[in-house]
Amino acid sequence: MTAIYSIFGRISETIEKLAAIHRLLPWILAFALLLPLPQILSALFNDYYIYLANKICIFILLSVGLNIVKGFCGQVTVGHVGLYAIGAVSSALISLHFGWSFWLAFPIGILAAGLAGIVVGLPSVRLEGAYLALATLGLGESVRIMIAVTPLFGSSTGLLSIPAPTIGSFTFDSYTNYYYLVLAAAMIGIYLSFSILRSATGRAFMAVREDTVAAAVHGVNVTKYKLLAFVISALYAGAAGGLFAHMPPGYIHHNNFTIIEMVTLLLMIVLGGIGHIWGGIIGAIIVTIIYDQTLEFYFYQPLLFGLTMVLIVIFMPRGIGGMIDRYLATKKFIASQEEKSNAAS
Amino acid sequence: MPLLETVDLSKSFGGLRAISNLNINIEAGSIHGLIGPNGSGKSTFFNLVTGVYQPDPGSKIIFNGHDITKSASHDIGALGIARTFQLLRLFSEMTVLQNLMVGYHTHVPYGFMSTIFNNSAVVKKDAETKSEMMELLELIGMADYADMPASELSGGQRRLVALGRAMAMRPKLLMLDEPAAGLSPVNVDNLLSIVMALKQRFGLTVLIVEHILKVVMETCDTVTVLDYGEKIGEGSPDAVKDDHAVIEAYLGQEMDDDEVRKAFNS
Amino acid sequence: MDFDFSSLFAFLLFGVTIGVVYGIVALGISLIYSGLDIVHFAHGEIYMFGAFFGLVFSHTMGFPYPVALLLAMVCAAVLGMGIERVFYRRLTKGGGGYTVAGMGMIICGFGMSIVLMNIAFLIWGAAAEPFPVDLGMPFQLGDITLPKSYALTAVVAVLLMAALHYFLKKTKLGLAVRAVAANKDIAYLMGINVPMMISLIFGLACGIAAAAGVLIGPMQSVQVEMGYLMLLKAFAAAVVGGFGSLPGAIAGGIVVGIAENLGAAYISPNHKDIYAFLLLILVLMIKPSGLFGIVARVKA
Amino acid sequence: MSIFNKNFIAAGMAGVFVAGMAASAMSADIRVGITMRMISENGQRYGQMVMDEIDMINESGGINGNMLKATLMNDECKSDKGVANAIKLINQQKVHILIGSTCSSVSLPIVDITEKAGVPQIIPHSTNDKITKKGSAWVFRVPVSGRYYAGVNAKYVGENIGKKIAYLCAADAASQNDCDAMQSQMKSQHGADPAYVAQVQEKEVDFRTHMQKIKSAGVDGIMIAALAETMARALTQSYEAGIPASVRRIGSSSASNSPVPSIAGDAAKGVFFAAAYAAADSRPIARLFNEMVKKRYGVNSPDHDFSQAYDLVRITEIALKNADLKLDDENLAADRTAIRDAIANVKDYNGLASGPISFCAAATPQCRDGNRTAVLIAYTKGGKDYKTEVLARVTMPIDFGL
Repeated sequence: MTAIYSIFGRISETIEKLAAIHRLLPWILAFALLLPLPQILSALFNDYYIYLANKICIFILLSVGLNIVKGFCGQVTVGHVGLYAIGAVSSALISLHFGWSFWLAFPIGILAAGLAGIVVGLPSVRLEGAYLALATLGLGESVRIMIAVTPLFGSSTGLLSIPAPTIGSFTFDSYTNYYYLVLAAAMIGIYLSFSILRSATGRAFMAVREDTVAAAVHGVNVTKYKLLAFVISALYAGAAGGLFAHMPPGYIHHNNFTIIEMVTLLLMIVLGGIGHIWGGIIGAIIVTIIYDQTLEFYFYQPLLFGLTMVLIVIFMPRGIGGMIDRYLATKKFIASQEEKSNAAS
Repeated sequence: MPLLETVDLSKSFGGLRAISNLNINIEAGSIHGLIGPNGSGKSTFFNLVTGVYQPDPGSKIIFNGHDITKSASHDIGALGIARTFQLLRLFSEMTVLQNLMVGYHTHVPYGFMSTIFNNSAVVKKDAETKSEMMELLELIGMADYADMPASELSGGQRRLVALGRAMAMRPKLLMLDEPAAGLSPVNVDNLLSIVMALKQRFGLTVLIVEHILKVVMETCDTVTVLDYGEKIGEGSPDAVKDDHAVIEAYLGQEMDDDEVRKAFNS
Repeated sequence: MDFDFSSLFAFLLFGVTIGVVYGIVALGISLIYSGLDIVHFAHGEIYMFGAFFGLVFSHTMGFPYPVALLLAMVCAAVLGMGIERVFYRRLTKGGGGYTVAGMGMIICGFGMSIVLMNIAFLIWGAAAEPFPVDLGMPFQLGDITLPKSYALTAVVAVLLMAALHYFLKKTKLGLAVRAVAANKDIAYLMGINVPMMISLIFGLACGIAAAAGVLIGPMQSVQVEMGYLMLLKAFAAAVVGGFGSLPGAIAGGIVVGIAENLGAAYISPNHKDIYAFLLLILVLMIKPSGLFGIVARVKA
Repeated sequence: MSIFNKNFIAAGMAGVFVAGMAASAMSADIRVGITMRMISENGQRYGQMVMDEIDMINESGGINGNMLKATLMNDECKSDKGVANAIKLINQQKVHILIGSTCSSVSLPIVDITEKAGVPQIIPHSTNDKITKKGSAWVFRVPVSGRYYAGVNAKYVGENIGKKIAYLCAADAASQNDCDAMQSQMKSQHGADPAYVAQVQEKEVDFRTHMQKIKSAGVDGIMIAALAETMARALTQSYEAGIPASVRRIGSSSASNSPVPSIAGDAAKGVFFAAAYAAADSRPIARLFNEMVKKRYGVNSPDHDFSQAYDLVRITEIALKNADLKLDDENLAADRTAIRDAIANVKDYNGLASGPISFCAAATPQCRDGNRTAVLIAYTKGGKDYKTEVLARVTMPIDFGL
């Protein structure tokens, strides 16, 4: 266990050192390191794991976005899959009906989700806690039902043959090729989440989470930041949706956006560490991998997931991210104390 | 011209009138005390001025020439009114430094968009803010605890952080809601000296609500006495001390002069 | 479609009869909320368990329907108390008393709902089970046929509400429950066994949910997945009636039932389930204290 | 156009059951991947049947001496899970042939995956037209396509019941497809517009508003297109609403699933529908099959999803026998192609399906919707021990409904 902790400690130290040289350096390095992942996976295992890597990148976008609104801004939303669905369906529809390229459809899908994010966020201005959860649950489920009953949105058959993105003659139609796209998107998403959350905006989010009155008195426009958090998370969800829709085989169906998906997302951020900057990322990776490894126990798998969620909330409310943080903080504290005693002696 | 002026300030909760027709002028550069028994409307007054509550129609609050009667809390904060809370309301999951940086929020020199498009400038400016906040922490003697979560501090330290967070707003008017409550006498003196130092350094106007009368008597230039939401006395501490109405409202009638003197000086 | 009053009356009647069931489930949700400040997201699964208990008692064991109803209520109550005792209590205590800001409790409720659903799946399988109960010939109201099971549901709903009202307002135990709901610390100081009262509240609410499950069994058959949609409708009912208000829950259920039936009849049948959500969201946005304004305290 | 030529086929299947040839000198595994919806009890049984039949092939010596190695996965009728399963089976298990899926909405995206990967896919249950219309050269459908069902149903309804039909359609892919096709067939065959149409949720529980409206519309028949449990509820509620038995209830193809009569009870009586297999079939092979299903899975009258799962294994067996397989890593792609071509060469397979199943090489619906014979069935008794009767058996023209 300590070994794992110290690895994380090492990693975070290295990242800090690299960032000191240039703030983009760790990102570029990480991107370069992750770029040949499909080839490595293909050589070590098989092509299925490339598909899984694609899935992880999309889930990272989703859970990082959810963590912003839920973990950092403290708004209890359970309608996130609705925004994901809106992003997916609008991007898919635009490229199917108007024949526009992915590069136009995808941003429009993100924008559509962002607009929907305002709608989902509006209740947050008046409501808190459980009421907000109910309102967002209703909105998310309404989106799914709208998709399920409207033939234009795919209805029962779903939207078929959504074209894969292309650049010139290069087509993102295999999972290896698509990986480059989703990896870039996920890296940009993570990078942006870091810059947002480590800036005044992120601090304002946390202040709103901790105490709305105190935040307002200290000059934080609570309404604005709540809505901003919802919109940012919606943009993330929209991006994830668009990428999911255009991922081969280019098919979306309303049962990809049910409450089960929402629970999986919740599990990701709860396990990774709710309100932890790495929480969504750690959660998305671990949950996707565990999910895949337990596929054979299909009758017990949801039970396992639900139980994990309950137990984590009860016994490990800060998730894995929080545990690592605590370890690092303790270590730092011990080091500083030792330093002090050394200086004294 | 007073820095803060309230005209016929009233607030009712249901049928209960918590504040009625209150006219208070707080002169720039002064330390103004607000005293009164429990439930006399002191905290309500704070909440009205900082926009946490909306005053009843007909009220008017003017700060530094701006009518802030209907302004939102965050706008009032941006105009230069900072306050602390009786129950502190620190951002307990955030570190001490982060608490202060939230206080600095209205002065943050970049917008949301630049966090996305010009991150390097943001990082630079955040570093500047950080060192500024560290200076402030030095002033209040909390620099060692900068990276500690606020929830892990002792009561006295938490009060200092709350003060620091309010000061980070670079206010013109600092409103302290029972800053000394629950502190030991040594800590009270420490806190008061810090407040005085801050006042000198930043040219503050200070409004103090306090139960420990000694604090008010020793530091304030002017004292306003509230009872049942109405002003029953105002003047210099010495004048107020001798005002019979005040003593009655505040301490009941059965006290003789010696006991009164004791109460005000302890 | 031509407008005729007979049809309108039928739609209203359908709305009321299904709405009462929403109302019964909402009753339990409201009870838990007003008593414990918990929004119980696994309540739909308790309702589903209740329905299965009823099925087991009435069909497998051969008890008469009313006895099966009571037994199912008791079993679900025990189940609910167990869940509260083992899981939720740690959380509510960890969160500083029984007022929980929401996040942990809501996530825990979601997890619990998945757990319960899959336990039921492992026990009873996914297939819908018929739950035929012979109550005799249906009522004939002019052009409209109303099976007796619907009438029975309405009667039981009123009885449950009345019994709950009597219990809370007229008995000593009920007074203790109300004291706990109002302020746990003070209730504790007054010598009330707070943990026990909390178990009682939870048990009552779960028993009521089970009653709804057993009642709806004959109309819609019993299925592992039946809880989720019912939960959403019951939430809508509870919110419309004023969250935390007991008479409001039943009234809210009826409003939701009527709204979705009229919506399906006159606006668009495709979007039937959305009407309940729309109502939920509208009420939350415009008047969070509920349509009837019965509730005094809105806890946000 | 006489499509009601009532060709009762009583061909035996002895040839099919002949055990494989003696084991060849070198034997390897033929890998079979299966993804099916296994969340319902019957869903699990269908999966189990495929596995059991494959085991029996292995017990009797395998295929040309090669053993079948099957991997069964659950897709829960969710397209993203089905896609993940298919990719996992194709890349990780390196299957030679993929069987799946139950739900049309899952089979649809898998068609693209198998086409790109070059893996033969054989579909056990999905009826949605679009699956074969996609033009993949790798997909084969064992069940009857939705387009044929609609034609048979519409013909019978228009001639024997009436033209004023109300439709209740659930929002799952198969039911929606059945419902839409039926409406367009009623229009084209009889010029009849629907008397009432409503789309309901996949798992709707309260149909009384619709039933009241249908009742006041005074229709000749009600088409209820939904998955089994939803349909059963709708049937029960149609009687509760007081719609008389003289108004015939028409089911979509999932009406053949046993939950319909067992949940709906008496309300199932008189419901008729088109399916691929009738348990009331009098052919010896059907009698044997019914016996076997009852013994193995405790199901009284197997629905057509059982027979389709069975036929699918038999067709796969025939194709694998005829294919020239190398079964080593280098020749995986060649083996897959060989299996595909062997399936395309299956002609006039006479199994449990009511008519012969034939495939051909072209990547068109004509070639890939191999089963064109629908049988019209009505329930004569509901409840757990339900009974059915065969009204008619129809083989549709190959181009029908395109």
